[in-house]
Amino acid sequence: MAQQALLIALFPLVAFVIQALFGKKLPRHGDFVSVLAIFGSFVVATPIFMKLLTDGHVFDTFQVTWMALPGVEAAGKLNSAVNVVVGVLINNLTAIMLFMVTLCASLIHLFSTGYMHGEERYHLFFAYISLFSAGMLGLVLSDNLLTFFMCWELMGLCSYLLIGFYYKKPSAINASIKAFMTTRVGDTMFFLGIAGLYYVYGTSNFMAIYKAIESGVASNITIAGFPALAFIGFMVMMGTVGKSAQFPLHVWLPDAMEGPTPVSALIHAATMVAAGVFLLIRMFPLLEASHVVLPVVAYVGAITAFLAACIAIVQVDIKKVLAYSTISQLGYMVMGVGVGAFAPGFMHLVTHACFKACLFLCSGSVIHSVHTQDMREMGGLKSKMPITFATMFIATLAISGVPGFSGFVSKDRILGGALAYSMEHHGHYLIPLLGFATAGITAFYMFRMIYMTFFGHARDEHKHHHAHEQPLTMTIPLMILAALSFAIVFAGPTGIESVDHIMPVKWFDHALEGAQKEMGIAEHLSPESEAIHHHAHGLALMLSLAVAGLGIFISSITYLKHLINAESIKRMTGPLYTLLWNKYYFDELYLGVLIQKGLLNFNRMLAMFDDKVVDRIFVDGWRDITMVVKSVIGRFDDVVVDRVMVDGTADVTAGGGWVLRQFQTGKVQQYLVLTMIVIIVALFYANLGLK
Amino acid sequence: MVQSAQFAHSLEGWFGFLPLWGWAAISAGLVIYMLALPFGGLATYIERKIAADMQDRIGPNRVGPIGIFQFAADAIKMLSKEDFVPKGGDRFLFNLAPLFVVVGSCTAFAVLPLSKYLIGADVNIGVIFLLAVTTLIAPGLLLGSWASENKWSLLGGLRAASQIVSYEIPVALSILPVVLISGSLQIGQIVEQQGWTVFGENPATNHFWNAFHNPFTFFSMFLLFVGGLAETNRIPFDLPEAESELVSGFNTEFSGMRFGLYALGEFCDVFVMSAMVTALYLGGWHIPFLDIEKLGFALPTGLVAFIQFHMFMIKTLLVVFVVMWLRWTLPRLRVDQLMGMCWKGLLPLAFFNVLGTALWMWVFKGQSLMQLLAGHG
Amino acid sequence: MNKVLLLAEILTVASALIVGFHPNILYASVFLLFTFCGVAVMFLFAGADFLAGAQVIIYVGGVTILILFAIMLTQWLYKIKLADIRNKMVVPALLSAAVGVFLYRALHQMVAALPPQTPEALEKFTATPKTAAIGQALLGGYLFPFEAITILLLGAMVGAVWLARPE
Amino acid sequence: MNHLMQFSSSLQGYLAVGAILFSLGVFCVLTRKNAIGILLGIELILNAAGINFVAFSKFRTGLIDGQIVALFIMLIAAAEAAVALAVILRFYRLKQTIDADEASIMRN
Repeated sequence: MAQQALLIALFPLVAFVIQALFGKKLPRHGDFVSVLAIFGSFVVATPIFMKLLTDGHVFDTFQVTWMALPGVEAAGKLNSAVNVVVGVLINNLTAIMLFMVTLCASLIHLFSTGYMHGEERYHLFFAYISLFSAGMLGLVLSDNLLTFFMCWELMGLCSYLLIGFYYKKPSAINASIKAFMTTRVGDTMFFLGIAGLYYVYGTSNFMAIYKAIESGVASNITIAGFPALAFIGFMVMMGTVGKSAQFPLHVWLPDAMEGPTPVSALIHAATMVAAGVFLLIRMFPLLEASHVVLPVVAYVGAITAFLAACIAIVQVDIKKVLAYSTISQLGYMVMGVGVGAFAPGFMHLVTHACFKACLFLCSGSVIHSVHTQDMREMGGLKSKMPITFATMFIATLAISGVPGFSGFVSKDRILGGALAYSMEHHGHYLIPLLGFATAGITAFYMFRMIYMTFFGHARDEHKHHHAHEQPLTMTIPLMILAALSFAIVFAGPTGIESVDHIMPVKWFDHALEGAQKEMGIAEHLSPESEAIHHHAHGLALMLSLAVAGLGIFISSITYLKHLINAESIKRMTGPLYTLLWNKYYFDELYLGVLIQKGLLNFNRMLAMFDDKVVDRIFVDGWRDITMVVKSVIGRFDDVVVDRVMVDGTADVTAGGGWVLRQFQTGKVQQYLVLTMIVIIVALFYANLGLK
Repeated sequence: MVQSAQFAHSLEGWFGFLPLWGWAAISAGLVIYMLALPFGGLATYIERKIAADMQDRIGPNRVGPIGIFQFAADAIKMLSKEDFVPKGGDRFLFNLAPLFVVVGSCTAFAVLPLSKYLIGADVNIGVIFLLAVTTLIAPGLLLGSWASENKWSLLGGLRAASQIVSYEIPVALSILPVVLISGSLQIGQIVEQQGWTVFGENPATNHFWNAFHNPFTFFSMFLLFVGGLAETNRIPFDLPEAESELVSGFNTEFSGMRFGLYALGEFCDVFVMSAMVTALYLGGWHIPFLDIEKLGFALPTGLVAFIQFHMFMIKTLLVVFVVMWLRWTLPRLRVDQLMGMCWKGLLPLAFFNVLGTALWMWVFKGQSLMQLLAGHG
Repeated sequence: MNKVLLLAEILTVASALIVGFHPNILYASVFLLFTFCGVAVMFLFAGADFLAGAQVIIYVGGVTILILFAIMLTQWLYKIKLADIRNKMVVPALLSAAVGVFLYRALHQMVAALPPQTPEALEKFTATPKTAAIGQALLGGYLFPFEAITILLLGAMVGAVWLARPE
Repeated sequence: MNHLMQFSSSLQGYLAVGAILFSLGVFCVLTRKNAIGILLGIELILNAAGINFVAFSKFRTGLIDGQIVALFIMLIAAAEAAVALAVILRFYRLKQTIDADEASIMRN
């Protein structure tokens, strides 16, 4: 199974090669190659997922030795093998991820054939997203951090290429560079983390790491004075922070919306940014074992969720709203992992991928239709684009946490976990507080978006007039993704556990339980914490319903009924609004303070060192020494080599040549005469000798 | 198995009671008068008759019944002409040159297998001997043309020599498949191996005619034929004596008996070439599918030789007929076309055939198509 | 004890003398042809049957024709003198005669160092066909020289074509 | 006469013919002004060498190696003739003569 699973990643890779080399020459610029490839991946991934559904459990690995490294000695002495072994790991998480990613990617590929139709560099677009799909699927399939990291970087590259896809727009280029450089910070740290892992365990294989952590090996090793596990955990978390756009490295994701909308949907909502969370989930045992990292993760997630949600309120660009909501939701997932709500976190990853992809594609549909991203120029599109409206509305309900939709299930569980965490560890009240606040704000700004886009009167008559529903290739993906946004897919008809006892859907929970068992983090709750959890979940249900309802209500009276004037609130909260509008001045902080004040000065210092010390002393000094040596050697060369040896040789040769030239008459026969005389003499002596 | 060296030694044995030149003269005379001269003479008559038929004329019909003695009349006319050497020409070479041609083509008769029992000398390098002695023709044409002190002659001679030298390569390469198959250069043995009888057993070495040994030899036969045609300066390769350009080419200045020798040499060469095709590819003296020595009753050896001789002659004359037929069918080539055809057409094809035959020999363990069909081995 | 061989040797030497002394280069090359033929017969009696055939094909059919071509191309078309032998012939004659004599004497004395073959062995050697043996030797022990010579021939052919090409 | 015949079919006879051909070849090369004439002499020399090889092959070693060397000599002679004649034609085009003494641009 694991070997066949390799095909899943190989199909898009082959499609990439074909597209990159021959795409332009193929009919339709070869889009069908990419689409067929990703559908092929989907077809291969489906049986694995089906096996999970029927058996409740899948597990398979397949490994090859990539290279044999001499002398790698693990500090923890767990694995003294020096071979770098890479391979494929198929377990419950992988199966779900593979299915989700291939499904989303297939639908988005299909959507793209309509959305990108007629674009310049159409074939390259498909080449890039094929390569991206290969990277993402390879990452999911990896059974070790090394190939995981390689795929991770591959995705980063594709993200960079695709954000800058409209390379004629300066903003797109800047955004792509910003995204690449920002994630680089996290990636570097992540790589340090992998190096640390090799140092400690001598392996990066997930299963080996789980086993090692379970057996408690290397829990007291330190790296540079820090406990090794904490160091590694923190570095891995930084990788996530970069990739999943968490505070404080979240600044690149909104700008990444410069890319084509399908890219935003696929890479910057559904898959790549979720890869960071997936990393956290894969490394969860290590984070847990390090004790100190998980709370940090939880705080980072909570703060990110809240800050991003707040910014989303004031955004007027439909994609920016979705971008901030993505950051916010990612924050939820990270927070979920941080508070130990591992399963809900992963569940939110999957549900979010579906509804966020749907939202982005819907926004793409809208943008494609009205040719603007500014919500202030939209409005009243409900009748013009019924399918888009319906699907987007369903997805919005899901993200807002309305019962009966997928988002509610996962978010409610995360919030419940957060609440339980704070109740168990007294003092961490900020985490659930921020979580619930974010839930309310999310509902608010999502409905604000819906109202501004689809309801009310048309603010721009011209654009409204031209708006139209999109072709089937674009709407079918929307409908499928919207269908996946219902709670029944993951948990039950409503998503509320007490209600769903009547008609439970348990495959996801079972799968996650299996996965937790494999990773050695199966929960064995004590009776009192069981009680706390039960209590917390009940409370969380009430609270989340309440805040979601509140958010929707406020949004409705403000933007649907216009009972409250949004402008007056804006004026009322002047400084706060400005702060939010400027995204807490993060960009200015990074650019103005960190880079210009810090990094640039440091760079100048280095340049000065280079100029004054390296150039003056080393380079110029060497030059002076060389000059002295040169003059000595030059004299030697002139007198001894040139005069005596070279000229002398020439004179000798010329003299010899003069002597020999006397025989050089140019007459063949004379040469032969000489030859014959020599032969006669030789034969004469030969005759003498023979006698 | 008559070894070449033994042949030479046996010659010495014969020279016991006559001076060497006497035997040489007698044997040469015998060959020429018994075979070459009648053939050469008759060939001119036949050629004229065939030409007449093809052009819807009657042709020679005055001398003898249906003009059959025309060639004799021609010969008498030729012999009675003045022996003329052009002014400024080189008398010695002018006299010598026709002899080269006659010697070259007539010596080849020595190894032609007229029948199993009628072969001048079945030397073990027969094929090479055949190729070697016919090379004497080229210097003959070249020297004769030079000695004529005539520009047309010289151009014709140069053309003839370059043509012969060039086409010798495809010809030799077209013979090579046969050598590959039979594993011998001895013509008698090569012919012997082409026997095939439907009555009774066939020895494992015997396969049907080499032309039908495998597809490559089939094409090889045509290559040999075309190459031979060019070597004998026949139409469509008669550039050396192209009337419209060179008057009559290398033999422009020759008259009388010397011209007769040239003509004789040419016709003998055609016969030798046809006989070569017959012996190497068309089964020589074998009657197709019949071995007259294995009929169940013994025939006198003389009768066998007689029948085989006629079989050989029928085949050879059929090939000769094709040569004459082509003369009135095909237009003449240009010089560049001629050379291009040799180096760019025949030569690669000949190589292809050699390789193909080698491949066939390797794949089918030397069995011929006929043996495979008959299910031998 | 063979008249034919004696005749061939006489032919060889006589025509070689003409090659050496005849002032007309065309005659010299015609008699060179006879020398080649005589040498071929000598080969035949030395048991080199294949070599004799090759000698005729290569020298008569190839080299002589080439030489005649060259003579005619340069001397007929461009009226170059045919008779161009030098006047000073004493020194070359002495020199070459000395070389011949010394060479023969040296070889003659070397012969004594090698054991002679019995008459039966000589007879058998002469009677044995050599073609198959030469072929096997060329593709066996002499494979490398054989391949080298094929490359040499190819190079010579290409070089000759290149040299003689029109401007 | 009988003596001559015996000599002719012995090794010495072959060697004698070879030596005569060799010295005649040298003489030819030395006396001809014409480049083609020199080529004729060279062919004679090569033939002399071939005769010696073949003679030793029969009368002394009884192996065919001498014949193979003679064959190689033949092939080399053919290659040499082709190249030499091409050079001669080229030289003729350059100098309008084939006098070997004229080929002395590089003298001194």
